[in-house]
Amino acid sequence: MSAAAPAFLEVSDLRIGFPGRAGDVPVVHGVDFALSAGETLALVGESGSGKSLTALSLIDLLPGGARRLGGRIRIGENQLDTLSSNAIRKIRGGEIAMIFQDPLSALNPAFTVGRQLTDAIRSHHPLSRGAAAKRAEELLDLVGIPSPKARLHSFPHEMSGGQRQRVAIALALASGPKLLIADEPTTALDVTVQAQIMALLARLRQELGLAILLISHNLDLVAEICHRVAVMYAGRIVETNTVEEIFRRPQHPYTRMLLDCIPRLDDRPGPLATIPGEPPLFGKLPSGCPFRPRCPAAHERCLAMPPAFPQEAGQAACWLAA
Amino acid sequence: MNRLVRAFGGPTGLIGGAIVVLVIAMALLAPAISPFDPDAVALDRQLTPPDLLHWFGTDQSGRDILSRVIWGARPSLEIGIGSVLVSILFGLPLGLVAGFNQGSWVEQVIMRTLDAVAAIPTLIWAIAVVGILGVGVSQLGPLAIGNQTKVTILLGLLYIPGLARIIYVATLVEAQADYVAARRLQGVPGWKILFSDVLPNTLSPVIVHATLQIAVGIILEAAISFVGLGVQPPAASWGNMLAASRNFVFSGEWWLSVFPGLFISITVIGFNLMGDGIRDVLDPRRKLTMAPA
Amino acid sequence: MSGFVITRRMLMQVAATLPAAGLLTGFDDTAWAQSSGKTLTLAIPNSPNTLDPINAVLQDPMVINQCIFENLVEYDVDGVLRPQLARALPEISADKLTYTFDLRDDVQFQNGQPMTSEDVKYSFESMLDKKRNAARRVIFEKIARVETDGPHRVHVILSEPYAPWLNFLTKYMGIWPAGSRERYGDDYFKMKPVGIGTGPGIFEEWRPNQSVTLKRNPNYWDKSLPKWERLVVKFVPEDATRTAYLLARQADIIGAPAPRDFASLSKRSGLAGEVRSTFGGWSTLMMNNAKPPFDDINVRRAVNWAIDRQKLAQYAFFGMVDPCTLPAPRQAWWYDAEADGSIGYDPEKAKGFLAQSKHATDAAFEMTLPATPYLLDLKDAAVAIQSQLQAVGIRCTLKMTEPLVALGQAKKGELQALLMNLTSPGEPTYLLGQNFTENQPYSKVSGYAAPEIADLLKQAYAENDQAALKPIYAKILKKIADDCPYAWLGFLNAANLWRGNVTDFRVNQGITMDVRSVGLKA
Amino acid sequence: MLGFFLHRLGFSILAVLMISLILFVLTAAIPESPARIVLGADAPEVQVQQFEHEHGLDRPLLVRYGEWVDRLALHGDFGTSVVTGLGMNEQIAETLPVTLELVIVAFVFAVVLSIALGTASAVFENSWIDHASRIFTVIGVSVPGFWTALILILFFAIRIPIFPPGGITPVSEGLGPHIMSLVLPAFCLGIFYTAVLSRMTRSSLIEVLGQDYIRTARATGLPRSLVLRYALKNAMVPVVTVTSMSFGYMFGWALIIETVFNIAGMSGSLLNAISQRDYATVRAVVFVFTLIFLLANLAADLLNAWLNPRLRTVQA
Repeated sequence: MSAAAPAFLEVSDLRIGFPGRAGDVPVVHGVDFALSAGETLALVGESGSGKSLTALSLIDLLPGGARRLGGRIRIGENQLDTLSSNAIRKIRGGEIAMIFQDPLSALNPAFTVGRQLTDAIRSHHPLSRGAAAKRAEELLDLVGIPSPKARLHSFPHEMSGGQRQRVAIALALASGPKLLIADEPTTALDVTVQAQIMALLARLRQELGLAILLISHNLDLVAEICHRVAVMYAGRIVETNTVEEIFRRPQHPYTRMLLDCIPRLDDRPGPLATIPGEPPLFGKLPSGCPFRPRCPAAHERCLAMPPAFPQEAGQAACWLAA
Repeated sequence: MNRLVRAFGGPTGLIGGAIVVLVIAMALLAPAISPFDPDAVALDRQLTPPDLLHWFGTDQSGRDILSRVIWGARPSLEIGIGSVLVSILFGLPLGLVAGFNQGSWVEQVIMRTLDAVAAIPTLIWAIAVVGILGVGVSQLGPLAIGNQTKVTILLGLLYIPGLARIIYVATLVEAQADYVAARRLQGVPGWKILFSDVLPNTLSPVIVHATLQIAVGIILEAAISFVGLGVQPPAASWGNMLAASRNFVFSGEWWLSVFPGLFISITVIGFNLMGDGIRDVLDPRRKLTMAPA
Repeated sequence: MSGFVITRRMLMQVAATLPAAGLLTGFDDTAWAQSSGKTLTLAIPNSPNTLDPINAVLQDPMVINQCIFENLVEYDVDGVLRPQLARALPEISADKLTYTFDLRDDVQFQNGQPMTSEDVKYSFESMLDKKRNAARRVIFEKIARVETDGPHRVHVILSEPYAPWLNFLTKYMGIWPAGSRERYGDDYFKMKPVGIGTGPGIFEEWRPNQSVTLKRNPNYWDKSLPKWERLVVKFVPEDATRTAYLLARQADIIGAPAPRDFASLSKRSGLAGEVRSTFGGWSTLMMNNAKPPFDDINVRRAVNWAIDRQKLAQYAFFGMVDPCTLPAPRQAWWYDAEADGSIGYDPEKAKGFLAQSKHATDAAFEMTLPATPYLLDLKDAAVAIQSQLQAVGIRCTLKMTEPLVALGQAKKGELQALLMNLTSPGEPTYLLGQNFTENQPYSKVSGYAAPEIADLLKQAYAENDQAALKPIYAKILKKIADDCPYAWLGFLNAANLWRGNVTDFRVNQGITMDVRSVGLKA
Repeated sequence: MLGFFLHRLGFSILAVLMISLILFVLTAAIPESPARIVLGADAPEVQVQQFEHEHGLDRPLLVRYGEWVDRLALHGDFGTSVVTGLGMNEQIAETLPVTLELVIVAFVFAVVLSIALGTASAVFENSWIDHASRIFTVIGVSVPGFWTALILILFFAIRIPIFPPGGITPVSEGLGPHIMSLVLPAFCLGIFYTAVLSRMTRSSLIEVLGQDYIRTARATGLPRSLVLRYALKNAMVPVVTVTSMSFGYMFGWALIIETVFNIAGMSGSLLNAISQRDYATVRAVVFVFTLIFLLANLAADLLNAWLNPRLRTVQA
């Protein structure tokens, strides 16, 4: 990690759990990472790895029942865990914003795009309706929506998928956030549109100096715009490194297998590689290394927990990498 | 026990089911369990407050209110359940045929007609039509139709649109399922697919709707009897017992109005809880079925 | 929010009255109270079908047309005949055919036009006009003609002696200006008879099924009356609700109070009540003698002996009916103890009669009764009768029908039995004639017509003297007791409840309320 | 939007025509001639025929139906009751406002309370307020309003006389007494629908609150109240249909409640007409109720189109 600039976001020992019959069932087991302005970090993992929960916990939007069991989250000057929910609301959308997977369901079907944008803008800035509408128009322009003024009066269902995701991004930018969390922002889109959206995110990062936390299961996509990658498995970060290093020298067997799953143009035709087995269920982790049951390189040592979780680039939570 | 709870969609559903079973048992066993003849007049025992002999007291004719409440369950349930059966008898084929012939004129004719009939406010029409036909026995050709039958059929007819629409929607979904297309490709005739494949899959929402509709029907029966157009005295029904109790509100004979009302309420709560429970089991997505009337 | 403020205030008022209160207290200072000042408000069960006295059917709303229209003579609340628009009771010629009335000369119609003998002559002639088909024409049919004798004297000439006609005037007749029916049309009399009566109240407004309002007639001939500025007659069919109106001061006087509540309410402070026996209200089971099982006299006798009238009066009517076995109430001058005692309650005797009949094993019938109460609710009585008949082996099913419908069917002779309250103008001939002589409105209901009764009635029509009439009636009652065409339960009592500030009100033996001289204390 | 409106309006007009025909046949094709009702059962046949001719009762049913529709549609005139001789328009004008006021008060009460209850229940799902309101809704949909009315009269009008036990005190007697007299009837009429609607609001809102766009709204940092408004507008889509139908249905229950409280509204007109076998009035009253019901449904369609913009384009 480039230690020069102080990180804008710093997460340490973040633990998240669901309430169960016999106390809380932890699903995120102490996650640490940091992110600076203008930087893009990808959290990569299969569904159920805890990457989305980690992201949601940053803006205090954990779904039904889930709650933070411990750890610290610092955003800019603010220590999130010490703030009231009202103060968090100000930070949410103010300092951090988030875009989601399905742009259709992420936009309110009952309100026009303009209304949703101006409401968001006015929730953070004391602007008149007119001024907010002007700002909304600028935002739509910024995210590359043609004839933005007219589009203010459109309803989400009147737009294409790509346009909706652009609107969602505009909505996220409405308050001028410093950190943008993008949770699988392109999964629901056509392949051609996916690239456009990723390009847009890259451009915004540059133009606005945004820090972007990209949540994805798709390493390929990550390679296009990210600086660093953190690979999550079963509620833990198992490996962190720069994109280049991850692709060049994956340390963790899981990372390696993820990379094998990416289809390549230069590949010989043949069946795509898949990762055998299923990720472990919440609360039912195997003893020792959680990846042990699916790991092709597992041996006796793996019955014990790997010695360290990666605190620094290039480390991996694996006996093999230690 | 746990399985029983689950079958009723949770403890409240089970409570509802238990109430319904008890009320139906009470109605069926009325001759055995009612302590007195419900119609036995004993003028010198009139308006006795509840005591050890008459647990719910007696009415203005000295009739035992507990016995009348027990017997009064019969017309309530008969009308409540009977009207739903009538609506299923007509609504089921209509909804199935309309849903299975999506896009054809058959669907249009059936559904538009039902939509129009759905615009008939149930209670007002029930009251008006019974009022017009009269509360006496009506002669329809060779058939003599008593007032209770009249009310049952009438309510049943008025329920048809609601029920048919539910079946229609369920059929639409089923008819578009891949397996139906597959069966068609196999050359299975349409009616056969309709009855052997589609029908069983539409029954869940029907059962839920029917249970909740019975609850509504019991209240409607009471209301119609309350204005004197339903079950005719001296036969006991919860509705006409309430109607008669109105004359004793001022003089303070509370037991005349309290007990029949309580039994209506508990029975209807039973059917509602049971319906909710069954829905949770059979049809968990449709959380919004609710039959107002 | 103002509703909430009021609630609190009222709660405090209620709290203040609570210590003294059991049931039914605390009404005295409540803010929704309505009747005040000079508006007299009545609550009665039935809406009128018309305001035209010659077609009016129901007794209780007649209070309205009796305040609008008046007659030569009237039956007062005690059942005594007294002059109204005439100066005195008529002079009757020796042949009992000519009645001569001297009219008051100070009477004006409500439109200011003075009343003369021409108006009286016109009134009778228009009522008797066959084309008009007045419901009450039948009972005045024996009037041959009316002759004027100067502006203030009329002679009414009968075709045969018929004394009762005077008694029928109050309920079924009125005096209106000459030519008025042609000028305004009959619907005007029916719907909004403004200016055409001589009474103390001028028609103001009719809100269907709700109320009729009359305003004070400033030119009323009795200058001391009326004491009210407005008379509002509300139609409130439910017994309990009428009581509620009285308690909530939404009515000053109510008719037909709920029998069950009457005793306790009339003793309440701030309220008053009275029950009086009437001479004209039959509560009776009308049996169709032409249809089985009542085609056998022994079944009719069995029914008569099976009914426990005392018990019915006490438990089903709560004292609102005076039990009697024949159409003669105990208090009436034509009561005959011997005839009355010849029928009684004895189930064994009833069984005996039934056993002698041809329907000994299959005596069953359908009893029709009014679905909405007329004068007094009969449903509970019907249920009790049903069980009393059951006890002697006569099966009976109950069928509820609207009163007018039931009467219509009964008059066609279609019903087996009808349990009904019938009313008449407080004298015996009217109902007897209508029910038990040929070609009368009710003769098909019973299917029983005894020539002997017709003859006796004819004798009675020719008599004006009670002493002379009594033996005639004794014979009639004897005949009825022998033949048992109906089973009488008793005579209806008239009862009212009123608020303490009502003055000069008395319960009318003629059932219909008389409020012409009633006032209100401030 | 206009297309959608015309489509719904067209359907409503068709429905009115169809229902009115059923209604007319039901009320006009009764075997007993109104002439017999008016003139009495023993009136001579000649007189009956004359009466029928005078009132046009001897013409074919369809002709009479056409005439009835024509007079109603072009002049808004229900005509005069043959039986009572009273104009039906006046009678309706007299009684409808009473019923309308009762229903509207009860409706507003039910809608406001149910949205509040349903929202509280959904927002604080599984809290004590949710449990309490769910118990209330089950009881509310099960206990017949007219029984509640009897019990409330017994306790709050007679034992503790806070409210008048019957009738609506006219406004001329003061606004306070007028409002007091509306409390019990409106409560008894509204409580069932409060339960139905709050239950629907709750489940619909819970569903909506779980939607992605609500997460978005919260992620963009909208204030709680605004998030709730975003959710409610969507949650109301299914509720509105039932709400408006409830408005129509309430008129039916208003009949019963009016009977209990002896309120001189439309119920009196209908029940009296039934007992007098005045079928023309029955027809007029039922038609008015049906029309209100249809209008309420039409209003629901329009309101839904506003709440749910997708409907406007899809169905037009």
